[in-house]
Amino acid sequence: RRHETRLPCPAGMNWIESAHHCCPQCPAGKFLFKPCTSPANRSDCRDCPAGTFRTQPNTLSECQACYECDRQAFQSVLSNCSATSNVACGCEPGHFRVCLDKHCSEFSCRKCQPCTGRLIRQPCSEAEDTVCDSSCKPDFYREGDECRPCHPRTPDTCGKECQQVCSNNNDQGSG
Amino acid sequence: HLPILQWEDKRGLAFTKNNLSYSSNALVIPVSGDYYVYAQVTFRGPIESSHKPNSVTEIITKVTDSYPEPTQLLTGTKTLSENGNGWFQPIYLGAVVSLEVGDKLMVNVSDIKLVDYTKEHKTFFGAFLL
Amino acid sequence: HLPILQWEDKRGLAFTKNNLSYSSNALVIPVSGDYYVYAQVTFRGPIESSHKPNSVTEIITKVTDSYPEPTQLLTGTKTLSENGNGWFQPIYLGAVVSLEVGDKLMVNVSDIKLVDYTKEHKTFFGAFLL
Amino acid sequence: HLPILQWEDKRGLAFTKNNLSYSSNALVIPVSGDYYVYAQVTFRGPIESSHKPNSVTEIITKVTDSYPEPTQLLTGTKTLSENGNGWFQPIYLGAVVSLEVGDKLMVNVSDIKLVDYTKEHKTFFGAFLL
Repeated sequence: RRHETRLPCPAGMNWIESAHHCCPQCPAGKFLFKPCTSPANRSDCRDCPAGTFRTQPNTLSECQACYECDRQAFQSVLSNCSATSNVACGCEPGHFRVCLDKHCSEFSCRKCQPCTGRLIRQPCSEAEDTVCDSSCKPDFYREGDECRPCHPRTPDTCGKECQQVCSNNNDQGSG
Repeated sequence: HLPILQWEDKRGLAFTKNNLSYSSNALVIPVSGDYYVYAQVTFRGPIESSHKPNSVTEIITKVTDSYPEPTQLLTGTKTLSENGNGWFQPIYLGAVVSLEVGDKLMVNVSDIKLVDYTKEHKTFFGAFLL
Repeated sequence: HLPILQWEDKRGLAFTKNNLSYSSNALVIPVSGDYYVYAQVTFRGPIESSHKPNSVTEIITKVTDSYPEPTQLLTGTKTLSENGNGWFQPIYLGAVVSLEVGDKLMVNVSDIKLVDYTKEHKTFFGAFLL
Repeated sequence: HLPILQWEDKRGLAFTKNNLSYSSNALVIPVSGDYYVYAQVTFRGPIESSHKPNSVTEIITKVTDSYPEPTQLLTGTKTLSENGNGWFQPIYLGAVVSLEVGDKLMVNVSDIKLVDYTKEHKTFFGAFLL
């Protein structure tokens, strides 16, 4: 057989080494099961098996395996894997994304902070943790970097800050 | 015994050939000889359970009809020093071992919940005859 | 996409043969078949302590004329727990993959500034036909 | 030079064949060619001496009659961030190198006292001709 050198293929076709001629690409969602018998004929393309996909036209002999979302690390499925698209993962409600690298191709999901005793300045989102107000809510006093409820409290655990905040609230209440 | 990993053997990058077959979580050796056996497991944490592991271990094991107990062929064990937020730790193992026809190769791990199974190119297992 | 490493292919321990060639940062596959592909990248830091990377990643990637996007073949990703002063972290990857003639193999890294390129025996890349 | 590891070459999983022999701590190359050379060393600590190492290193070295000094072929070096209580750190190395008949391959380590020699499947060394 005359050995045909590798020619550039027209748009929509790829060089098939085993067949030594160009063949039409298979559409996204399919793979090349058998090359065309000649460039004028169709390629034998088959659907990507379940759990695999191809997002682009191709002449590959297999489809790519779908990723999986890391359920044990609080990831959730934003969109399922289909024949033409990989799975898309996000974070479960109450969690936000912590990117491992600049491109965020890898991320873990961390629990949103509750802002106990504070006002929420910005709610938790997929990309960012809750932003809590720096000051404590009424009826809460500061202890270290936490806000503690005035009630119930016992005199011996109520330090200076606590007495200052919580007794004021009482006076206003009973006044 | 430590938990045994299950593997995909057909889809995506996975394949078996030359009669090296995969069944019930093991690669089955079709012909006696020396094989280069390798595996990488990517471990990741923390996961929802509170307990924080202080190490992760991967072991490539051989089971053979001629001996009732598994043989540990290759072991990678690493202590963890990450401080709690998301961590990743890959362990790669590979070496030449002499195997008999019918021998089964498996991968055991210290804690299956810590294995990153989400992407085929992060955790993989294989062997080839020299 | 992640940055692609460049390699020395002639001097010192580096060599190519059996028509496996190196051009524009890639090993070019001369004949279809199953190859054991491997690479080690030694990462080291810090570069600037302000920007403290919390992980390093190495990916062996395939580019082929049959598909417009690169395929990730092998990935090693490791979080860093060293506390800022000088750290070293090698990542080794190796496995058998099926390749077609003309396929190109490359190594991508999360941050090229963290790669220790100073000694050929610390960062290396290769493949051989089974 | 860094200390050289000694190896078991007959018992258990260890074996040599095809004239690849082991003598005075080295694998001796019987025929010139390209070899895939590999080794894993599992390091562990702390040991009794107070000094806490901040890194561990493994180097596969070649000694040849044609050159008076050893050549470092493959190096894996890793800083330690474990905080003092028991730690384990495996380092795997593997690559293709061109060797001449009579060349000797050895494994050097930064500190021989830190090597976990207790189990043959945790620390191993080998080579095969392509």
